[in-house]
Amino acid sequence: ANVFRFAFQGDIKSLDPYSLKESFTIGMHGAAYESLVTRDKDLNLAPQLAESWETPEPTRWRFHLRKNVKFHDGTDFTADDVIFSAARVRAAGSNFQTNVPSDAEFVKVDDHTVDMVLKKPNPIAIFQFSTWYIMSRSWAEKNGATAPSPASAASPSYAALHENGTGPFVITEHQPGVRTVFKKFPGYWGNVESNVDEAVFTTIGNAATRVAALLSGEVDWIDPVPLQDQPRVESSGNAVVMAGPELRTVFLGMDQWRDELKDSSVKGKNPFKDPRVRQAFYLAIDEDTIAKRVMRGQATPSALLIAPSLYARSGEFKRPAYDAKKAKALLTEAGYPDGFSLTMDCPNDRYVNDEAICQAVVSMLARIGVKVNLNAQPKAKYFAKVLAPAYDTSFYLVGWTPSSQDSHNILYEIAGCRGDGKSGRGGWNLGNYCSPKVDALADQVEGETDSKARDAEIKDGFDTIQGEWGYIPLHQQALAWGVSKKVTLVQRPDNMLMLYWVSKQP
Amino acid sequence: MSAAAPYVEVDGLRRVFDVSKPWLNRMIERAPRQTLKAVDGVAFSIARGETFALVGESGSGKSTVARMVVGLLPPSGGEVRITGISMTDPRQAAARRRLRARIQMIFQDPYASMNPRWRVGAIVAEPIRAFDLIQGEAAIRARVGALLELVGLHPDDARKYPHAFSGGQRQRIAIARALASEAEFLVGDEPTSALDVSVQAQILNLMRDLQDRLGLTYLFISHNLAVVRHMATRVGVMYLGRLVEVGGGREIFVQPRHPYTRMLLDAVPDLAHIGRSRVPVAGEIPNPIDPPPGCTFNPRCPLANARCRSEVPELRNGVACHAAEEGRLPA
Amino acid sequence: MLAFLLRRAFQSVVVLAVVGLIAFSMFRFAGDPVNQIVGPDTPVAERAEIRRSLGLDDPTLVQFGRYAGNVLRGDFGISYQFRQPVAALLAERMPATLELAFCATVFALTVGILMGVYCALRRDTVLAKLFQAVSLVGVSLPTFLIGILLIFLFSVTLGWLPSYGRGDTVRLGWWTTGFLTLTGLKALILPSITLGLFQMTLIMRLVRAEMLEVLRTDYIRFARARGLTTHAVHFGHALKNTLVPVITIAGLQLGSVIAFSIITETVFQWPGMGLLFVQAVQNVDIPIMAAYLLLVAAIFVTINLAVDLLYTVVDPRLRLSTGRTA
Amino acid sequence: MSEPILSVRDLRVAFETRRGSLPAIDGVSFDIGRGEILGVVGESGAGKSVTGSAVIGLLDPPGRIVGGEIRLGGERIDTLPPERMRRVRGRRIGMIFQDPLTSLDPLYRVGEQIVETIRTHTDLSARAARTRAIDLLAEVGIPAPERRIDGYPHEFSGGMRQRVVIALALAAEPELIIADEPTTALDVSVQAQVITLLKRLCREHGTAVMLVTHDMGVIAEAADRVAVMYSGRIAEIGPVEAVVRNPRHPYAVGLMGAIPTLTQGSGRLAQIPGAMPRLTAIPPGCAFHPRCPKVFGRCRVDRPEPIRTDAAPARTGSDPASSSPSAVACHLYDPDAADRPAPAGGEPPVAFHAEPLQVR
Amino acid sequence: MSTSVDEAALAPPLPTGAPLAPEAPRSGFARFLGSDLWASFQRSKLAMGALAVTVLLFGLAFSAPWIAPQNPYDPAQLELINSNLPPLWAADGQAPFVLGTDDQGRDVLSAVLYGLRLSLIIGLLGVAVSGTLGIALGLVAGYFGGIVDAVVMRVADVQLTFPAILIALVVDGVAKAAFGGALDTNATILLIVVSIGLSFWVQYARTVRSSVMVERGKDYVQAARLIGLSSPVIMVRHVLPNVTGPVFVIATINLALAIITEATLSFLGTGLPETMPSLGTLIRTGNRFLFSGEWWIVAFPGAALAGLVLAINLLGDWLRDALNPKLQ
Ligand SMILES: Nc1ncnc2c1ncn2[C@@H]1O[C@H](COP(=O)(O)OP(=O)(O)OP(=O)(O)O)[C@@H](O)[C@H]1O
Ligand SMILES: Nc1ncnc2c1ncn2[C@@H]1O[C@H](COP(=O)(O)OP(=O)(O)OP(=O)(O)O)[C@@H](O)[C@H]1O
Ligand SMILES: [Mg+2]
Ligand SMILES: [Mg+2]
Repeated sequence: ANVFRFAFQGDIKSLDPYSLKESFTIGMHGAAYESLVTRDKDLNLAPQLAESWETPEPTRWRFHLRKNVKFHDGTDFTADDVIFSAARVRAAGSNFQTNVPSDAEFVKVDDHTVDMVLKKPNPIAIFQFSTWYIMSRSWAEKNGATAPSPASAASPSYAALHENGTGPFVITEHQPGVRTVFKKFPGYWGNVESNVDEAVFTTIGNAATRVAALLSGEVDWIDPVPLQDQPRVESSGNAVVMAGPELRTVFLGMDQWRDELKDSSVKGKNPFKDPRVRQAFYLAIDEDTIAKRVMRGQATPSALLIAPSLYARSGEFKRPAYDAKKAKALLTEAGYPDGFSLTMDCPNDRYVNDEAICQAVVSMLARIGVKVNLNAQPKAKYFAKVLAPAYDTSFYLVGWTPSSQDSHNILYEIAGCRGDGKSGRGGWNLGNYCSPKVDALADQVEGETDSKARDAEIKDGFDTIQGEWGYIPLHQQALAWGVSKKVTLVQRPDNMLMLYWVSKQP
Repeated sequence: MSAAAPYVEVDGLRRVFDVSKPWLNRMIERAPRQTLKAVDGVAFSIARGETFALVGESGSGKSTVARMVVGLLPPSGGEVRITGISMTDPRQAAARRRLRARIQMIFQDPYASMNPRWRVGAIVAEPIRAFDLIQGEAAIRARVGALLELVGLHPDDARKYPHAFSGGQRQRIAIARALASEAEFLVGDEPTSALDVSVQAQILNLMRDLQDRLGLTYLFISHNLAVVRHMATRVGVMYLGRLVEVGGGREIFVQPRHPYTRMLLDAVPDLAHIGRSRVPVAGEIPNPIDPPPGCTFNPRCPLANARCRSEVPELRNGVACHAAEEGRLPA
Repeated sequence: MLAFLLRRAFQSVVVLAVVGLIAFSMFRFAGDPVNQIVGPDTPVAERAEIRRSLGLDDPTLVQFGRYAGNVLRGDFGISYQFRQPVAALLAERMPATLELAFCATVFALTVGILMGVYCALRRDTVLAKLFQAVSLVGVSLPTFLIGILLIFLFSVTLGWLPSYGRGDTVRLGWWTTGFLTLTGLKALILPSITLGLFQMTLIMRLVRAEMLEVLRTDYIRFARARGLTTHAVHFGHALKNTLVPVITIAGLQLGSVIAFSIITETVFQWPGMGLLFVQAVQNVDIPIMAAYLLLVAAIFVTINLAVDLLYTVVDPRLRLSTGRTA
Repeated sequence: MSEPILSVRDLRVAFETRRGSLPAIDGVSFDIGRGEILGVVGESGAGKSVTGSAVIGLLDPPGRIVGGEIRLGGERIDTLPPERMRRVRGRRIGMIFQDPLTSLDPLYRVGEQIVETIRTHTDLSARAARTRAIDLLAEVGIPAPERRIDGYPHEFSGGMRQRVVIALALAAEPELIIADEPTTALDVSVQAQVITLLKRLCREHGTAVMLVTHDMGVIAEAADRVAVMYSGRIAEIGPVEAVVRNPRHPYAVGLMGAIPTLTQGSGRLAQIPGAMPRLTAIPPGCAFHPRCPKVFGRCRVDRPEPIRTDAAPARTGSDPASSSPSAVACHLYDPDAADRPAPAGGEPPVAFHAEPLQVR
Repeated sequence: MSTSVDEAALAPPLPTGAPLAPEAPRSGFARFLGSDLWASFQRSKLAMGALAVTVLLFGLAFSAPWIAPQNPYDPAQLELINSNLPPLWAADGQAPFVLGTDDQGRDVLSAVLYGLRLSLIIGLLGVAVSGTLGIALGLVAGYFGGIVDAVVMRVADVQLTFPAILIALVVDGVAKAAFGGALDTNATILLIVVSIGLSFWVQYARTVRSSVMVERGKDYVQAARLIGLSSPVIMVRHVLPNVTGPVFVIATINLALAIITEATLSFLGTGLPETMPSLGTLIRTGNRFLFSGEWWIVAFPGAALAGLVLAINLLGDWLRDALNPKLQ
């Protein structure tokens, strides 16, 4: 059998396709599960379980479902499954609630036709459908998996350990944290590009071990290849580094919400509420050097919170030049001639060289007198600290890929005012940067169907953020897959490995 | 002190050790609680200036008696009185504290009886400081020097550590320490059995000289009958925790009455009898946990009869033996 | 013997109970477990409901009692990270760790004893000195560095041995074994050496020291005086006596091999309990941590008991439990 | 006297230590005849055990023989290769150590240890060896040997253990037994039993014995001849009667006087002042001279050689010890020594005074 | 009756064998120089070498702030431009970075010196904590015996169940979860020290306890009891000094172990932050550059750690042999 072995630094945490929104896991689910609408090798929307769709009215989307599709348990795929999945994906406990518009109502027209009825027009309503996988209603009901695994469950969810999709691969073995085995599904409806009979996934957390496994030919694919090891992989002769721009933008956020900064030498006020301080921070960070040294040239410095490929007019934005002197002056002007101290939160196993970036930031800020106490932690602890409900951070680093591949997501999730927490906006606006203007623009953009006007509104929004120094964008990191020369596959900028595009010389 | 009031009186002294297995074992194996009568009803007295010796085979309870006499081990029964002061009576605690300084012990292994990390000067001075006998460092040092000279060492030796001395010298230091606290009663538990004969002679002579000069009273323990013969004014013979014969030094050695005493004396090789084979007595000392009934010596005794196997003989006229009482002793 | 076993069993239960209590009280100190269970966007009311349903509002002792009861029934709770019963997770990972620990121990014991005996018998040879020096280097470098250097040498540069994982395993009931396949056996080599190196050094030094002591004893002199062959003296008498104290230490070490395996497992991505534990620590997955600690304690206690029994097999003096041994 | 079983000539043993080479044995010569028991006495550290170990070839490193020769039944054994020497041990020379508890391997049954020894030296089958082991145990007076043979050493009492050790030493019927303080750890009553046993067995088997001990009493009872050692040399050697009743060497005189006896009353003991020198500081000349009451000029310079005292004067050049059972190493008895204080007569030339501690 | 020596005119001392050279009073150090320990030390070239290395490394570590070219803990001194420079002697080496720089432009030499200092401080403090705890508990257990002893020893058994890293991991994990980001570097150091202290005390306690039980039965303790000294006084004045030898040996070996443990914790991600690296942190960081050819980032800290631990171990070994009377 032609076996493809691959290793990732993290794990496929759960097989339930609605439980965790994480690129690699979603990609892996994509081998076994399928969605109505998928994205092709260039990230364009493409039909999958829906052979075609149309919008008879602006608020009605009609999907014509593919016939003769079978789930892995042998049952047929029908409109009931779509309606069931639409309900399940928006149920409590799902991590993908926003993938399907919350106001959408799904109506069965016949066994192979489904309508989605919206309350108001939405041009991007199906943009996130590619990661909404369709599950079998009968299977879920039979196995008590009709709801996404609830957090407080005292017994494990069946769906977390078992899979029943329509995709080209069947997951025959899944040991959480250890290995997962995919086998070709003989009853698949379509033709599969992949010539792989079996794919074995292993988690290898330790970077050195992971690289060693690739170099010694024990695995055919690894992700990520640490930046410093890329030359070595390239020169090894049996593997190459597939590098490419990633959609994720890495940026720094500042707490503009609390009245007194946590864990800081400044008492009684919050320096970040002063735009001059934010500007000083922005100007003090020499992103070019970070990209060159820390990222070894494998990063694109960015002036925006979105990747250039996702926004047509991104070329119009420029990063203000590094200027430590001016930064220092701004600080003095703001009343901090001797700087101040604060704590920075940073993950150390989430993004490429994340901790090293933070360290570089710390030493650059030290030069304008700002003493940063760096608190670098594994992602699990980091996110538990900085995300809702505590938002326990003063200064932090995160990376963001708009799941809709669209700028609205940035204006809404990253730059939207959190308010009292009920606005729904700003879920990832950890420092609560807040500009009513941006909120208004985001609403406008959501309903705007004219793409030119839409782009202008977006530009207005981004200009506002930059003008108020709301965030400090750093760069788009590069993807770095280590791939055996025996293997051909497709690397999409969303960093998902799709098994059905993998081929290996036997 | 009149001759009627002995210096040391030991009365019905008993000591029982619990040697049972742990509780759980006893429960499971249904084994009873086991006790070992190390000392069983021992009584004797020592007059001032006298040397009383205890002899007996290993395990007969000599050391246990000694440790009870000096108060290192509480007796299970009976009493020890020294100059009339009880070593156990709580009402006489204050008097006993004063008495402490006058009772000292010399141990078998002189090296083990000294803290190897202490200098000889500190070792000898320790009782002086503990009992607060002399004030002032200089005075203490002078006294230590004098004590070392007394036992035949040089005052400068006070600066050395015990390991720098030979066995005999160490035992001298131990004696100097015992004397440091104005002791008048010394208990020696085999004080020379770790030493060579020639060194033993030095120490035995020293002990006797000190006794003559300072009027010391000794309780002297040894398993070497010849040494006991040399040192003792009176001798007690112990067997399995009991005193089987007590008497004046000469008496015991010239006219032993108890068969055990006779056996012991017969077993001693003597320079006087070159080439003579001894008549070894059969058997070894029985297990003290499970002693034979009646007279504990009966399994090894050539004179044992039915009474000996059932009835424990009392110590009368200095001997605890049915045969002696019944006049069955051969000449 | 029965009494001995009973007493030890009782002590073991006490030890386990204490470990359990410690493990349990970590729930208290590690903060609110609910935060570890739910996502960031869970409303306060739902959190309270979860807390109530998990019984976290009860007094500590009640919680401990319930926990102990659950543990006795084999229920160790649900992992926060994996949302799966901890018992199942550990059971799945246990064969990997035990096989690794077994191989590492066998390696440490055989090589350690051989080298120790050699160093004691030929204490002044160059080779003996070399063994001692090299063994010290083994304890002077952190295990993880040794592991990575081994990978670098044997996997990447020479390409002889795998760098991660267990290779192919065969399932025998619930147990998975790597002993039955070639890849499985090869995969065991590097991790076993890495894990066993430290213990090997200890055992070697212990054997050497003990053997030197034993060689000085009277019964060895007497054995020589009886004209026994050198071989009989060294291996029949000296080594056997040396092993008595070595067994205890080796037993203690065996327990720590299992605990130490967390580092080796991390380096070699060995899918065992140690790896699970490290992830649990990083993710504050307390049910896993607690269960792992309990399990290690149980294994340790069992090994200790086995060592004590072995002891009595080797040393006849210990078979008599009466007070009258001379 | 016929050809001796053991013949030691001018034996020298040194310990190489960091403080230099220490001469533990310095020119020791003696013979033991067939069936003879030679007692070796002397203070602790005199070199008794080292002599025994040297004879059986078991000196602990860093000790080694640096001179002299040892012959067993005429054959030189100190130069034998290790493997051949091993076959001499146990087979031709047996050994008994002081402490019977520590002499036996605690992990093996008594029978296993005896059978092991027998089978190492003979071709007996395991069954035959076991039968022989039971016989041996019976011979040394262990009751119910067929049952006790399967016991472990710790199940035996001290006296019993020493009997087992003796049985082991006799297992291969050696010509010579070296007994290093075989009774020191035992009670007097048991001691008497063991010594009597040893004597009987040796007489019956014609085995020669080198009996090392502290205890003059034991020597007096058991030995035919006695060697008094001091600081690595033999001070005096001769028949027991002569040495005990009429010692000549001042050290032997002191030693005999220091021994308390049952018959003697409670007078003072004679005492030799001071202590034996350490190996690191052996005085020049006669090692005993700093303690000797009869010391004279030559003692401080010249080391005294053994002088025959029983038969014809030894100055004829013949080896003093080979044919003569008696010798003393003291200048007092050297007819050539002009300045010696008193002639050697029938009376002991020296006497130690049991002087009381003087009170000034 | 009293023996007054003043009035008792004494005979001249009996001859006592070899004449006693009157010893001049000497200081403790002079005594050490004259002792067997020192003599055995002088004979052992290995021990001397080990001591030289140890002293050198201690010296370097504790003078780091004065001799290091850079303060690697001060972020303002790090220039990203200088990152990943090889050692001076390599082709691209650059002054003043003698041993090269790491990925943050940190001077490796300075980092090693400061890291050494931090590792040593943790090791020494860890040993101090575990030693104090262990000796105290061992004394109490050995002295009081009975139920106290049983309790202490059962606790020790439980403790033995968990090797150092497990305890450290758990303590660290729980503390971090409890205090979150509030832990600064000093608190982290304290945490590691406490973890090490908690996991290493058993050995001391067991050793001290068994020594105390042996010493307690010795005649010199009986002699002291006879004088009427109270048991605590006897324990402290008589027994304690006699158990220091083995304790010292354990302490040496444990110092080495503690340093390794800290390094291992670093590897598992619970050690010191990368901004304030110990040797362990440096090795963990440098590990990442092992395959990429930037060997100097791991090699020099690794060599420093191995050298230090090896030297201390050798010293401990020698000490163990030298203090073992049976081996002399
Ligand atoms: N602490 C103890 N616990 C249990 N049994 C003891 C204890 N101390 C002494 N014994 C027992 O008491 C008996 C008498 O012991 P003791 O030490 O008094 O004998 P001894 O006559 O001094 O013997 P030795 O000549 O060997 O010194 C022995 O059987 C001994 O085993
Ligand atoms: N292994 C050794 N290293 C150094 N010196 C030694 C060694 N063994 C013995 N000696 C020395 O050799 C001398 C003779 O020792 P030996 O054991 O023969 O004395 P001994 O007469 O048997 O004394 P004891 O009566 O105490 O057994 C002693 O001074 C002793 O210190
Ligand atoms: Mg006694
Ligand atoms: Mg000897």
